[in-house]
Amino acid sequence: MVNAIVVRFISSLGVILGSSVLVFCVLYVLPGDVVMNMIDPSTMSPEAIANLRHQLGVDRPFLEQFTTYFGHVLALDFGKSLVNSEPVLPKIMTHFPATLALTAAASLISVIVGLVLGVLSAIHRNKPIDIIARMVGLFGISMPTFWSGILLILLFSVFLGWLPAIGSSGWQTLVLPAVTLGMLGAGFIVRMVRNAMLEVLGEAFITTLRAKGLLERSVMYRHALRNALIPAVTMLGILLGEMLAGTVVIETVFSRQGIGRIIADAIMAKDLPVVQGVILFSAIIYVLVNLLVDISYAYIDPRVRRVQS
Amino acid sequence: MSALLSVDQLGVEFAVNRNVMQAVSDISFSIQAGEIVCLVGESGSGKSVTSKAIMRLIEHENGTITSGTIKLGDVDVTTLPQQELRSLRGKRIAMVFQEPMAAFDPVFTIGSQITETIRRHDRRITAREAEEEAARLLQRVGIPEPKLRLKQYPGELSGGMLQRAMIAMALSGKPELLIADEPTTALDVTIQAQILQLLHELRSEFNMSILLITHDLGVAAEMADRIIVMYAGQIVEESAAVDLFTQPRHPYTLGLLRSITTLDSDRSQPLYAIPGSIPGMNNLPSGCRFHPRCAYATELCTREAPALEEKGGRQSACWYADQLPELRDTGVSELVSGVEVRERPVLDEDNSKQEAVSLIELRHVTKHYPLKSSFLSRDRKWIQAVDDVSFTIRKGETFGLVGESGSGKSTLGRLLLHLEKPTSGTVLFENQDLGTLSGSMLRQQRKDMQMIFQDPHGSVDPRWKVGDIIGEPFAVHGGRKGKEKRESVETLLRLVGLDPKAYDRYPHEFSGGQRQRIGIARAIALGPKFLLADEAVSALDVSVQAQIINLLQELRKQLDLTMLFIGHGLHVVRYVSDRIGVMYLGKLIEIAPSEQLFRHPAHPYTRALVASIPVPDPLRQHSFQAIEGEIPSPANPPSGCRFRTRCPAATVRCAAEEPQFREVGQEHFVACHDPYF
Amino acid sequence: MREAVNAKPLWRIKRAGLTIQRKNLNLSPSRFILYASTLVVVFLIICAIVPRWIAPYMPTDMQADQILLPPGGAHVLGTDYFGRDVFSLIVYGARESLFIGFASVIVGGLLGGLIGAYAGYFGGWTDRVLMRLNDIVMTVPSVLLALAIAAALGPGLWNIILAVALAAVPNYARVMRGQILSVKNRPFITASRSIGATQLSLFVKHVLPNSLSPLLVMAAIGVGTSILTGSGLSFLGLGVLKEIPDWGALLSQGRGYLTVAWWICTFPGLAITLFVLSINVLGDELRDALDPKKRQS
Amino acid sequence: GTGGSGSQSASSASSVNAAGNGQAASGGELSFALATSPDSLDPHRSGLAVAVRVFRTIYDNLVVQLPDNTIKPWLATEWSISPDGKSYTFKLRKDVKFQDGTPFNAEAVKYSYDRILDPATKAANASALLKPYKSSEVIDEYTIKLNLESPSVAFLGNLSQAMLGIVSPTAAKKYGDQFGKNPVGTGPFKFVKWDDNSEIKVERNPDYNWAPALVENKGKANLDAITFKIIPEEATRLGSVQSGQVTAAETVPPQNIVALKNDAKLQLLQVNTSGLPYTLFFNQSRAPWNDVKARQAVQSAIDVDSIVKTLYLGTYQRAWSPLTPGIFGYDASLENKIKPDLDKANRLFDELGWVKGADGVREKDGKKLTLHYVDGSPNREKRNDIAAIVQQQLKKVGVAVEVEITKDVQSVIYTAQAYDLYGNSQVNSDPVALNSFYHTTAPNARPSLSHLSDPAVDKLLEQGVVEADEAKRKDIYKNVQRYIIDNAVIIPVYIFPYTVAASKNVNGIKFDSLGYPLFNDASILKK
Ligand SMILES: Nc1ncnc2c1ncn2[C@@H]1O[C@H](COP(=O)(O)OP(=O)(O)OP(=O)(O)O)[C@@H](O)[C@H]1O
Ligand SMILES: Nc1ncnc2c1ncn2[C@@H]1O[C@H](COP(=O)(O)OP(=O)(O)OP(=O)(O)O)[C@@H](O)[C@H]1O
Ligand SMILES: [Mg+2]
Ligand SMILES: [Mg+2]
Repeated sequence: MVNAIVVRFISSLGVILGSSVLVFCVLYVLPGDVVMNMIDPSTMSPEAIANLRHQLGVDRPFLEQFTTYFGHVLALDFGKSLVNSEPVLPKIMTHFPATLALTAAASLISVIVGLVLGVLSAIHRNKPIDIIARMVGLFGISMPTFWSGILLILLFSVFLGWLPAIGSSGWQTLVLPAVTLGMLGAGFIVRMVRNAMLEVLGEAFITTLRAKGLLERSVMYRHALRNALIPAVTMLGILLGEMLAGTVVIETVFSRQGIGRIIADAIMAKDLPVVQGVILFSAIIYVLVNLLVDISYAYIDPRVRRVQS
Repeated sequence: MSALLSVDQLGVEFAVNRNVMQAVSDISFSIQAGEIVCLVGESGSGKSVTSKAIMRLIEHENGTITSGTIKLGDVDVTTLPQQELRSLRGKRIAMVFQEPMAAFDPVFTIGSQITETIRRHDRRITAREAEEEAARLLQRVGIPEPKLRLKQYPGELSGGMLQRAMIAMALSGKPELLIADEPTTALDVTIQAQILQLLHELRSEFNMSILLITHDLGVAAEMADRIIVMYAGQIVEESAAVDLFTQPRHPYTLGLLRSITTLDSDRSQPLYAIPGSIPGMNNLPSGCRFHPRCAYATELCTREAPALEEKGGRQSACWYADQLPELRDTGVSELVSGVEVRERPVLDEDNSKQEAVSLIELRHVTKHYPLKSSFLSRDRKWIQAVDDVSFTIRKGETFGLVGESGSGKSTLGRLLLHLEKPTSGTVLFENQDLGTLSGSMLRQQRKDMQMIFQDPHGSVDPRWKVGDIIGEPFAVHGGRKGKEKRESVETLLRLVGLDPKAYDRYPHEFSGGQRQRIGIARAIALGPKFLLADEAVSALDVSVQAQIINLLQELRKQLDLTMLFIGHGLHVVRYVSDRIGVMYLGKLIEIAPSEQLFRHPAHPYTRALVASIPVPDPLRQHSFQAIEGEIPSPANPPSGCRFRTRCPAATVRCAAEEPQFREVGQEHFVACHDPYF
Repeated sequence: MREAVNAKPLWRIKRAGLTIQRKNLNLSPSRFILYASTLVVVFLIICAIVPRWIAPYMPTDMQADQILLPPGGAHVLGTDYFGRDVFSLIVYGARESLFIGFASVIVGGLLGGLIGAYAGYFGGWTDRVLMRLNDIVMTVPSVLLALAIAAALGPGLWNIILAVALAAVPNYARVMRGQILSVKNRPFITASRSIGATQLSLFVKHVLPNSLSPLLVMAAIGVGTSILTGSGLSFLGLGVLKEIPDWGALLSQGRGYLTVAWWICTFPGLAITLFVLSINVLGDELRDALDPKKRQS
Repeated sequence: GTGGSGSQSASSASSVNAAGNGQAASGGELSFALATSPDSLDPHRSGLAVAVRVFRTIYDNLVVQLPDNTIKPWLATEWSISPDGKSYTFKLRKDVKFQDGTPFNAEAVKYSYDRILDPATKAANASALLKPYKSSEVIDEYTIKLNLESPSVAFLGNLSQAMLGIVSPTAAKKYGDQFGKNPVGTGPFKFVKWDDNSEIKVERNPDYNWAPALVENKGKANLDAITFKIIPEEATRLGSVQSGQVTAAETVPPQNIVALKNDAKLQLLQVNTSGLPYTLFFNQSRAPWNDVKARQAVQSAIDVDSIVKTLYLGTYQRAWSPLTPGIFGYDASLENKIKPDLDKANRLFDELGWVKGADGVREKDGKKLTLHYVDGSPNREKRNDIAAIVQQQLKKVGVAVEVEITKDVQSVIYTAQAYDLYGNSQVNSDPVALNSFYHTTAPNARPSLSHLSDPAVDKLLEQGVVEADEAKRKDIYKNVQRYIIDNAVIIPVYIFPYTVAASKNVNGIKFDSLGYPLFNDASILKK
């Protein structure tokens, strides 16, 4: 088991390296350059600009830039921002906790809401509860987050004054953004859990459990749900990518710290070291979480454990 | 003596897409304490529904009990509040299901699932005590190392073991009534014998009543005190086992009994088959539900349904119950009038032996599958699915292949058709090495070798029309198109006994037996020389089985086919095959002419196999000659003779040395150091 | 015969062998939501094709003296800050929005589906390489990828579509591959192979049609998420400025007026939500109608 | 219509939020929501206006410019200019020290200005402002002489700009290129922390005693601390000041200004920025816009009044000249001179031979009359919306406007120069700012935004830089302004008012001549 995890991790490293290459290439072909984003070109002479560009090393040929870049990646050297020379790693480190908190809280909300609605909906299949639960889930999928976020701010901060609109310290500031982001995930999880539950409820062993005289509650939650969790957990692994991406918008709307905030700016400013750092980081997180998901399978589902060992 | 369970006028309905469907109606029967009652009948006849209704489990599947009462002792189960119902389930009535693998929750250990049941019904028991109790129960049902097994997950045990564990779990509440719904259907014959033996013992030990549901009359004959026959949601006959087998009082029972292929079935005669198929529950015929298939039906039968009436301690629902002939008196010809089967030719045995040329020859064919392994572990494990098998199939003969699940029969079949490449060894078809053929040549060659699959549902594309499915070979081999194709397909449909109108319909609109006919029509479309039938009738009901076998025999004669017939219903294989090969764990261990193999099995395994077959004759008191133990894993087979771990006659030599295949009689080969002979 | 035989195919996509049975559409009054969804989608499609028939004004009509009028009167859904009629904007915007939704799903679904199908069906090293690449792309969150692509290609309708589509490719590929893997070993595939069918015809005639339904459901969700991703790009300032804005752009432009003139962005928002909701309801229905299991029950 | 209907609070250059009904009290913490994040707090390095708002609390300059454009002492007590205008000698205050304890002296001034010249600093806008600075000489501890390459009348004014603030040499050396994250100046507040993308906190500098004439409170600030919160999303920024989570928030969108004025809890501060207004530049190197008639046709076809009224709901003033009203040399006579006149526009195009085709677009020699209008993203100050309206207005006279909204304005405008019309504005203190937009550029250098090349204009602009006589200088710039408008070189659109929504209990926030907020006098009333 431990071996399997190590192996998975090592093979993931390849994926992470691959994604850093991808990032480099994508950014390389991006038009515009970092220098133009640092200055007001109407006030600076072309020579000065060329000079600055040279200092930053963005005027060298592709291959040369790539090898330097890749060398740094291998050395785990995150480098400095081209725009303001700020070291990237500490920058990510300061932003990361807030993003982590946000995605974690949002995942939690997704999972709780998704599970509750999904289970209700499966148990009361085709009854009004089911239809309502599915609609709520779909609503989560179909509202642009920047819009639902602003609506939440207006309702809960401005009119009701219950929760802060902005900030990234304290649980109160986490509520609105996490709900906004969580609703998105919840929508997907509801669908997933509902289908999985329906499938499990059709399995023969459910009849066995009932035939043993078990309480309906324990049939549903102890047995059926645990079986249905597997696809839901998989979903969560995939959703995490979406959530990380969702932070770009959410963190802007709620003015939170977070890597979503830096990445959008950095991409547009072609601030390669920052973009690379963030993507590398989120790739690592993505890989780690999916690893975690795989490990948690083994806890939920012994069948998987056997294949791995 | 008052009955332990009495069911009276039970009717069950299901809500299906806002329609109601009456699944069973007017079900009345009772079970005495300590009695084994068998519920028999073909697929869809309502056996499971009846059994689930007894515990009111159908309520969870959109079903409702619409009429009648179910009484367990003095308790009226039909009106019991949920709370009390739950404490009755698993405590006074317990249940065992067909697929042991599917009946356990895969994500909990066996132990936790058993202790859960124990503690559900007796809150005072501590977790520890429950665990000890569970271990005791496992011990009782014959599972070695029970403590260890408790910690294992369902997926880690074999089917036979799981079924034992299931029985242990059912026993945990010390039930008065055990309902077993096809508890052995998914198991191999040798394991089936073990389980049936166990049930017998348990009955006498605990004085339990058992309601055993089966479609295998052999099983019923061996187990039952009393037998209830169901047809299309109703009971058609009920009587003591012996009476039922000797003097059936319903034409359906009579038909069922006659459809069974036994060791005594005359290979030169076509099998008896009840014509037609079971009606769907939503288009039942008027009057007696069996009348469209009944040779004795009269106008009365089409009008009015006969009630289940008691006569001389047995019940039957037939207007003419008394006039039915004795089973032993009936000539076949009288009964088969409804079926279109021609006589099967008597094989000219001398001829086939001397002159027959080989059509297919296997030389040291081996197939190893890699076992999924982690990246790091260097040594790859292999499943030895087929190991060094050589034999020949002669032109015109039917070669039977038997063996328990996982012994490599299907794999061998696939290798033979070159649907997979063997790991080593060669397959010759008409003396041509299939392994050397190019892709397109091989595809050409496929015209001559066709296959019929076990699963009539899975083997046809659900999105294709029947006509296109059967016509696919024409399309593939650039043959007939358009009208010509349609005509050919319609001819084929007629040939396999289907309505040509089926052309434009979809597979799901057909019953299992009909779908199998579709599969057969496709297989013979191009007039192949060789036909592989891999468990082609295993999934079908007895009455349909007989129809399909007759059809195959008929086609074989007409089209001059050579066949490889894989099956686990040994009587059926005996009936169709000229010679039979027996496989065990990837090895071919015995080949003999069909009669010879059954009369004088030379290998201990073959012998055990033959002995394990339940015989549908309650008079022939059976001593379960079950061989002990489980089939070892093909990834890690025993050294020497692979059967030695279960062989009653194993010696030291068997472990050390692999037995060679040798001839022990005319055409009779066996791989055993000291065969019975 | 055990199963009902009276179900007539409602329509057939003959090539793919996809058949939808009338009874599976499960038409009954309680399926109000289904009707409503169909109505919404049909209406919006009409809007997209012939907006002139429905919109009372030209969406480019900027009437400086009619800005920020609340709903009611001459302007059912009010006017925006340019003095344009919001209802007409939504009607005309349907074309772009639906186009973004459908086109990106078609592009992404086709590409992803093909990659997944190829990898799943042929296996071997191509499979490994493709799936590794897939993993790599998947580690980069889709919006970021879309962001980068949109930034790289510059704004423009097709670029947005491409950005959204490419970002979705790995998901489609993964689902498709999984489905192909499960279908390709079903007995009827072996059956056709044993007849001598070529790889290609097996793939096209059997494997593909039987693998499509999860992809269809995903596509239904995808239509919605594409529009949302598109609007997210508008929000981040990577959208396109067109004479007739799509819903995402309307929403994103109008969000600053939420407290002053709520109708400007609320109605386009509702249009998106309603559309996504409806298309998903239809998608689910389509899956049920295509599911052979459901067909048999 | 009559332009600049800004009859509200928008005063010319400086504005104070009137004290409420409470007493100014010492103490309290102000939170101020910024619309974007500063990239760096190194004044020499950052060129962003948002950064300047923070610089003003941390750094001081040698001189200060008052709303009437006069230059007054700040860190310098007095100064003299050499007759050739090429060297400036400053006497410095002796009681000043940096927030890190480093004494303020001539060395520090020299270090600061030389630092801007040093390429390693990667200075951007600061180096442009410092032009034509060459070197400096420390005369004694508190006297310094700055040498210029060439004379410049604007030089002194530029020294008042925050980007030429004086930095602590100790800190700048210590932190190197991380100085922007650890800023140290002599200002009224000292830097505490910067949570990236979240907030920047500064606290009162207790030793402060050298405030400029611009503010009343010459000593230390009233406020204990200021937290600049970074809230990019407009609705959120406004929501957080409405919900009381922050005390003040900058750049209130026009549509909310009206509503805010009726808000019992909030007050609105507004000040017009100075420099170049938001102006649409024709690219004169592209046909047909090299022809004055074509430009004039567009000038007459665009109804700027309608645009400004529709989009800014009367909260922004319309611009008439290449300069904003507050700045030195502004020519008020240009106001209300240009009126929308579609007939004239049509006539001019007809004269040029552009005739309307079937689709309503004018054509000539088989070529459609198109105008490539480039604007940046995001939709800052509703500039994209201006493009949308211009597109519709020009459609009426048969011009097909292609609008390109791009994140990467720099490449499109400065590298490819692929535009016919592009809008820009600049905050500045002196009309010399015109030079970089309208002066002919060197043959190998990048052309100006207008691509204007007229020796007469060049000459005027060159004179403007050196002309010491105020009256003459004014005339020079008036001529330039008239020339630019008469030749339709540009279309001025609006003057950007810097707006702040603040809680009613805040008072004393002031603005400098460029419209940047000053917090020396600010205080929060305790209720
Ligand atoms: N949950 C259900 N919903 C609807 N119909 C059902 C349900 N369960 C059973 N039926 C129908 O009731 C009839 C009897 O089914 P039942 O399972 O009792 O047959 P069976 O005799 O056990 O057959 P088999 O040998 O195949 O197990 C069948 O027509 C079946 O389709
Ligand atoms: N494609 C495959 N990959 C790996 N292992 C396989 C594969 N096919 C078969 N096996 C293994 O090979 C062994 C023989 O399988 P096979 O299906 O030939 O048995 P069988 O005799 O047909 O059994 P049954 O009666 O259950 O059909 C089994 O252990 C099976 O798990
Ligand atoms: Mg059953
Ligand atoms: Mg098999």
